[in-house]
Amino acid sequence: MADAHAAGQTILVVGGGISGLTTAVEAAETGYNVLLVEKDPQLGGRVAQHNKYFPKLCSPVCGLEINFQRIKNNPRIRYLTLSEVEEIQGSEGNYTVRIRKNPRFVTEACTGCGDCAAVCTTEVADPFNFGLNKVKAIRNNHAMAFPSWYYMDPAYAKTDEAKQVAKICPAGAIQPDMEASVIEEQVAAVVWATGWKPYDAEKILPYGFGQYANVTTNMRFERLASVYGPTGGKIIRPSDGKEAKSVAFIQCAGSRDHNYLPFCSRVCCLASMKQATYVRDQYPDSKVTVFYIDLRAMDRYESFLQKTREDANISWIKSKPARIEEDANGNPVVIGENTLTGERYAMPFDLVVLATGMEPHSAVDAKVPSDQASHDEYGFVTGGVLAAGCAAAPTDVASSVQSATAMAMKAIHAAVKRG
Amino acid sequence: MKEYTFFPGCSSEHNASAANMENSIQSMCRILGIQLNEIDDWNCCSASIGYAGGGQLPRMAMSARNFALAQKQKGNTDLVATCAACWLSMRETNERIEEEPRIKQDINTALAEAGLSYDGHIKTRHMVEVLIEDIGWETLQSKVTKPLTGLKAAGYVGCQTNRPFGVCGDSYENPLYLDKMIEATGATAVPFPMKVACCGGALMFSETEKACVLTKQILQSAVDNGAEVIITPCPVCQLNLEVYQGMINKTLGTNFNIPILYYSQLFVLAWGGSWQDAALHQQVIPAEPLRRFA
Amino acid sequence: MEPKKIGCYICTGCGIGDALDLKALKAIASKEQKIPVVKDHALLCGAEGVAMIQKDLDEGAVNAVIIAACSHREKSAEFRFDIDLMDRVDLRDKCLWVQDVKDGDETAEEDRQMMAEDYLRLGSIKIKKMNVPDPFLHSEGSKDVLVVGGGLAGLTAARDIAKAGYQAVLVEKSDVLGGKMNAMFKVTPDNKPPYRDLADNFIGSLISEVEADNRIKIFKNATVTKTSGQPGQFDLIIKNATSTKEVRVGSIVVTTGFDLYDPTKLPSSLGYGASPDVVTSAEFEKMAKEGKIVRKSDGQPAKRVAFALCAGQRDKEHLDYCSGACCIYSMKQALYVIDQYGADASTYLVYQEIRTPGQMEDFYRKVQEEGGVFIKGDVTAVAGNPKGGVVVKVNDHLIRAHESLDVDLLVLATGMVSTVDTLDPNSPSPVGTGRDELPGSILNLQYRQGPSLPRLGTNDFPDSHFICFPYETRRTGIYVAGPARRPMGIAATMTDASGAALKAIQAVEAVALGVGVHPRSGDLSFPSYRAEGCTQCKRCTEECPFGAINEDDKGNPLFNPARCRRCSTCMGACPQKIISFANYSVDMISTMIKEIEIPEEDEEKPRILVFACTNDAVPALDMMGRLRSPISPYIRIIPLRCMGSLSLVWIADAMSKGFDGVLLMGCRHGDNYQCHNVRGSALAEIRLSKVSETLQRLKLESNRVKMVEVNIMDAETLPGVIGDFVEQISNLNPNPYKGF
Amino acid sequence: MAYDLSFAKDVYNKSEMGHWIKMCMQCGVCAGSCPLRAHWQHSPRQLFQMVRAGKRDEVLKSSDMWMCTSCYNCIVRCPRELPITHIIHGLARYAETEKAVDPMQPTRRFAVEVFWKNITATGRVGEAMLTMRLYFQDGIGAGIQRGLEMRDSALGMLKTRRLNPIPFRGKIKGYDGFTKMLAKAAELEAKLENKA
Repeated sequence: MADAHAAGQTILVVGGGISGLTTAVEAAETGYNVLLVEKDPQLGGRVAQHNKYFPKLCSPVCGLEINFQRIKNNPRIRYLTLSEVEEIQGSEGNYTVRIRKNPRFVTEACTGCGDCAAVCTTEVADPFNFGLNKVKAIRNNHAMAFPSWYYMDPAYAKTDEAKQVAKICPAGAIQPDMEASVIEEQVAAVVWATGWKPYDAEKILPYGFGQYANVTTNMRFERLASVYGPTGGKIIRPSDGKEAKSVAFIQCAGSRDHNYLPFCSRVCCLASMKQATYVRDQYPDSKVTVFYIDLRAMDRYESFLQKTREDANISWIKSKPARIEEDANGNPVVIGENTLTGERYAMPFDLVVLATGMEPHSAVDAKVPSDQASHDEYGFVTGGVLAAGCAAAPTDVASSVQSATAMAMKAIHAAVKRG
Repeated sequence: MKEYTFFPGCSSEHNASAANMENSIQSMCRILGIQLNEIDDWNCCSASIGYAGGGQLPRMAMSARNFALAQKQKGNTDLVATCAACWLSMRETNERIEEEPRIKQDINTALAEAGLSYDGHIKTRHMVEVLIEDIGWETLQSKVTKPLTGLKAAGYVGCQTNRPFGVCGDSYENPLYLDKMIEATGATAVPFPMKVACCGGALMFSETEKACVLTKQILQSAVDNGAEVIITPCPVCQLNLEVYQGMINKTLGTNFNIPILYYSQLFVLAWGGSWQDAALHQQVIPAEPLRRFA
Repeated sequence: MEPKKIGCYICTGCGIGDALDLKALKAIASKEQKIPVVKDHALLCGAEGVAMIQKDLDEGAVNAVIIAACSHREKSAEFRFDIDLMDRVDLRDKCLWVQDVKDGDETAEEDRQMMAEDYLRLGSIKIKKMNVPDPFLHSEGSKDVLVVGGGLAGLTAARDIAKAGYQAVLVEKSDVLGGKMNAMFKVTPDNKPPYRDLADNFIGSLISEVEADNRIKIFKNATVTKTSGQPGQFDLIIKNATSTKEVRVGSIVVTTGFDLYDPTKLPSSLGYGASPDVVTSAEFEKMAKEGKIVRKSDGQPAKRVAFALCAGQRDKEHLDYCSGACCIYSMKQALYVIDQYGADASTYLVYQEIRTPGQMEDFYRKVQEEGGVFIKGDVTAVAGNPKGGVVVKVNDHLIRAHESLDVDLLVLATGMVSTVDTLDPNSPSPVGTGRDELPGSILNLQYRQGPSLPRLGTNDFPDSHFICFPYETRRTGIYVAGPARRPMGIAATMTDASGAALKAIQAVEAVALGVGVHPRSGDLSFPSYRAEGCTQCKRCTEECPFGAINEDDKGNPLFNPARCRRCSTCMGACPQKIISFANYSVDMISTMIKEIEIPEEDEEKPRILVFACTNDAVPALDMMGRLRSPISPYIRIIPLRCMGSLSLVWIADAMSKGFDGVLLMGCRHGDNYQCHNVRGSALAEIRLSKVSETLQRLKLESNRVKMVEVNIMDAETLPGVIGDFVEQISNLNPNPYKGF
Repeated sequence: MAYDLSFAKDVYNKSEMGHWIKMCMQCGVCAGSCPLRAHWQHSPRQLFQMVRAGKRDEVLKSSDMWMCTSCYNCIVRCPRELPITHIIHGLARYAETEKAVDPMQPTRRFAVEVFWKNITATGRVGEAMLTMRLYFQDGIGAGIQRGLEMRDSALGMLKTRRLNPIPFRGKIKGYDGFTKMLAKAAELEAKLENKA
């Protein structure tokens, strides 16, 4: 180690998505102690909900698995799930943070045997699948979830059944009376990696999401296309379960729009190209239409755009649709002007996917506490504590990893300063 | 007794096209204990089509004169308009006077020619805003003595009470306030996808054929959804939908005969007012479906 | 070291105890496998169970542990003991949970028991064959970091390395630091709210910060003419006009930046050369920095300026990628014109797609506010204007008209081209080329596989694990950052450089501890070989995905353990079986294969061996267990570090042992490969093509061996894949070698 | 023809809300939102791009701006918050002041010749007169023809006391001040320039 004392320092990483995991693993493997805090029951964040990554069309779980292995094998990394940072005092090199640990109602003694879920009779809308299906009130997000021990919904924990279920756990891991606790930690640096949430499509009134069953969003579509999603990977339309063979993607649904999110969310164009391949791969006789303002396939991603352009069954219309109506058959009808031909169109589809943008958690439900950060007008963190990935700007996965690795370096600088 | 400065607008004059709105609104206010103090010697707001002949300053000067008179006569009490177009142009004028110093200055230079001045600060409100915000849904419902149970009505909001300002923060694409008013009278608001579609507005005069196609779609949708009557807050919409039904039937081969009423007429009837009070005798297409409640 | 004292601990929790015959299992361990300490516990991962094991360790009764319980992916914290040898036997996830046994179905019960017993045997053999790796340590190792290229990325990397407490060696080929930034007039507010206003060029302060830092040794006018050795001991020859220096560093960051695409190669329709008033964005930037924006032709003020975005980019004939930063760069230059000429300025930006990602959408709006006119369309022709300036013909897609732009200047936004020399991964390794200086090579790596960094697939980018691990290259301890790696703007470049700097100091720390880096970070093992057995076939030196192995003049391999990623591809490549790891060897797997019980032919219980890649296939098999998807009881799974370690000997062993079939589960290969070791699964496939000879020699059908690509999310489809193969095998006659 | 900003700069300065045209990013939402979209030869965003390209005549002579029904759909949906309805009204008015528009353009004719004259004649709309002027603007024959088409409605309006049988109406009391005010406003209008 460059500086033994510096190495004794701890780096706090807030958020266990791809950015937070990366900062944690990279800093720890350089010899520093890391405390990783995640508000959800399991790590992986937003990418864990994705079916595939562009442009390689491979599973996010593959990269997550390596990172999880590295965390398991590295005693320098401590991680807390269901936890949130409540307060940050002090300054770079010397912070005191207060962390609230919300109850999981299941301890690490859980062996993942699943006996509890088997007897649990309460089912809830599955947040991991955006409520598109029901799951047990005591569960795992998915078979590859890490940490793999189960968790219980707080509402369920209060029920009598929960107490009965607790009795049958062979490992005695279920504790319905578990309570929240608060811990305090001394850390040299704070890296905010709280990522993003999909913009609420119901706010985009002209597109009728929530009003028309067959208008969905890109993140829901990821779950729809996933073998482990609500339909087992069948791309069907919600209204009648009909195979969705004619699918429209509407770009900038919320992004680049002063009525919603004025900034560009960067990944949506590429995400829709990727999702177009889901449809085309599943149904050879399918047709996909992408409505866009500008196709933003930055730098090397351009080749992915060119690849999808080779498919004659994917058409591209430069147009921000004005609105969506529903016809008698429950087909969403997309209405607008093709700005390259001047033609005013009204096109029916089986399913319309809104490419909704990124709303930074740091703007809504994961604000940096105690004024320890400056934000831009959109809520991205621009100063104060360090910010990685989508907490700082809308970025794709590779760029998030770059940013997260860079933030590991900045955090180490803070530790060295302290040391 | 609530008091408001009142700007009726040209169509609400005696013997004018929206006399039925004016008369029913007066009855409505009587029942609710609202006193409308009409601005003395008001002039036309210049309406939405006034831009072409007037441009910005002359157009806004006209509304400004009304504000100036109102301020002089009644101080800064809220100004109530019943016509969507009046409400819109008055509100827009006031906003620009308050936000753009240059406009404020020029407008006042012009007003000075009429011995008047206006520096903003009068809130322009549409009558439906008064009903919702000042009177409240509970009262609107509690007044009902003759519920219009079973009446199927399509709430046609149209454009100008809805965009660009909107009523009470209601949604542009699917406003609910008018349906809620219909339901408040005991009637049923039928689903109505065309509730915010445009009737053609002033272009009914110059582009009649094109406008009639729009109006036809609105009427058709109401009928298809089982409406017996169409309810609207806007005199332009009312006129286009009612007066041009005949022409539409002739030129577009339909046979519509659906009464077009104002929300105020519905309220007055449901609150026990007479056929006359509700100015239902002033419908070109007789309000037959309401007979059973009269 | 002291003799192995193995303890085998069997968990009977999670239904293991109910489903399996514990006595029989314990008998396998103690009697058959002669393991001295064999114990069981109803909840081994519980405090009590763990304490039981710890006690044996503390009392010295045991120094090597077999945990026979759940998958190795579970309970790693509970089962973390301070010992060198441990292995996990998965009785639950990959046995119990994938065996569908109805009550009273004795055959099924028996099959499941046989499976469990075999897995216990495999675990026992494995731990017996494992030795404690002693890490590769080097006394004269260096923790300094070489940074090649003194531009924005290099300066940032060097500064960050120094700030982290390390020494940096910065080599710049020109006589000044700052690189392309020196020519930059103003910079865009890429990460500075409100993302609207241009800022002054800050490179000067960064340069002085670096020059003032005594932890950074700077070589100007210098190049690296040789890089030999390995991480922790890279020996460099740094040459400049007058001197030659030998320097040792621990790791390397390449930040040589980009060249701009040669405008003379652009289509004539863009008009470069047609008139002096057609300039590149770099030439324009220089002019703006010097002060007056004027026509080159006659020095008249250039108030009307057109910008052609994508001048060669997104064009298969020229640069098939987007250069990332040019839209924003050209917008910035439009602002120069507007700032200089105010109301008289007319700026036109002719674009294909406007790419202002993230918050830079605000900058787009700002330029529009200032009057910049954006035209989606193509420049179709350019001609010099007798009155000075140029006439640009534009096909305007937005108003669908061919128009002409009469401007003082046309600025071509040419794209970035990486300056890093790369190696086509598909071309045969150029033997020995690494031994001499290659003109234009950044590092002149003295690697048997060549002086350059291998490219990613067909893409001309020098990284190897795009998306999840963007800094990884196929040369351990060497990282590329900034536009040398991928086109990017100023803010992204600085971020990228910081990240690469982190990877570089991480690498020297790993080397100092003798542990591997990604993807097997922390692995202490590394390959060693029995020199006398070598036939100089060179397969290991050619196949190593990371170029870790050099050759002596006779063609014997020279291992560089610190370059090694521990994938063991070399081990699989060696026909002589002379390459091995302390805890992983051909012999280990062979013995495991031979230890599996093969039922007599008449029992009609075929046996199918599955080699599964530990990175993706094994987790997928675990997930199959969590999903409780039943599979054939006839398969036996042996995890491999990587398919690249596959030795054909194992296929032969399996066949002569009497296995009826062998199924290999590797990662996707090809351009979008998912193999963590880049070439592992691809190489395994190539080797397999030769396996039919082996099978013919044994008089066996070639379809008894099959390789499938398995992705980590394939748990849903795996039972089918396995089922089909089992079916296919059962249609063949049993392997005649059973019972030999 | 060649791109030129002089027309655009005039529009930015002189036409109501014209400076907003700079900010259009050509997404096309406005066209899709317009109830009469089928009847616009050039959609609003096309007009804006034509302004920026300097196509003075094509824009000012165009009938498109006169197709606006003032429904305000484009305003509430524009992602760049352009006050499109007002911009379109402004362009129409600008075409009128530049005398570029075809005097027979129906909406221009109604708005300028009939409506504006009508309201400025007395201070308020005289509906009866308005309707008559409108009907008879193409001469007696056409007027009667048109009148007959609407005969039933007209009678209905009369019967229900929603149409004044006497087309002439008195002026507002402050009519003199009113006209002076308008004159001054018109005079200032000529000097008015857009902010920003």
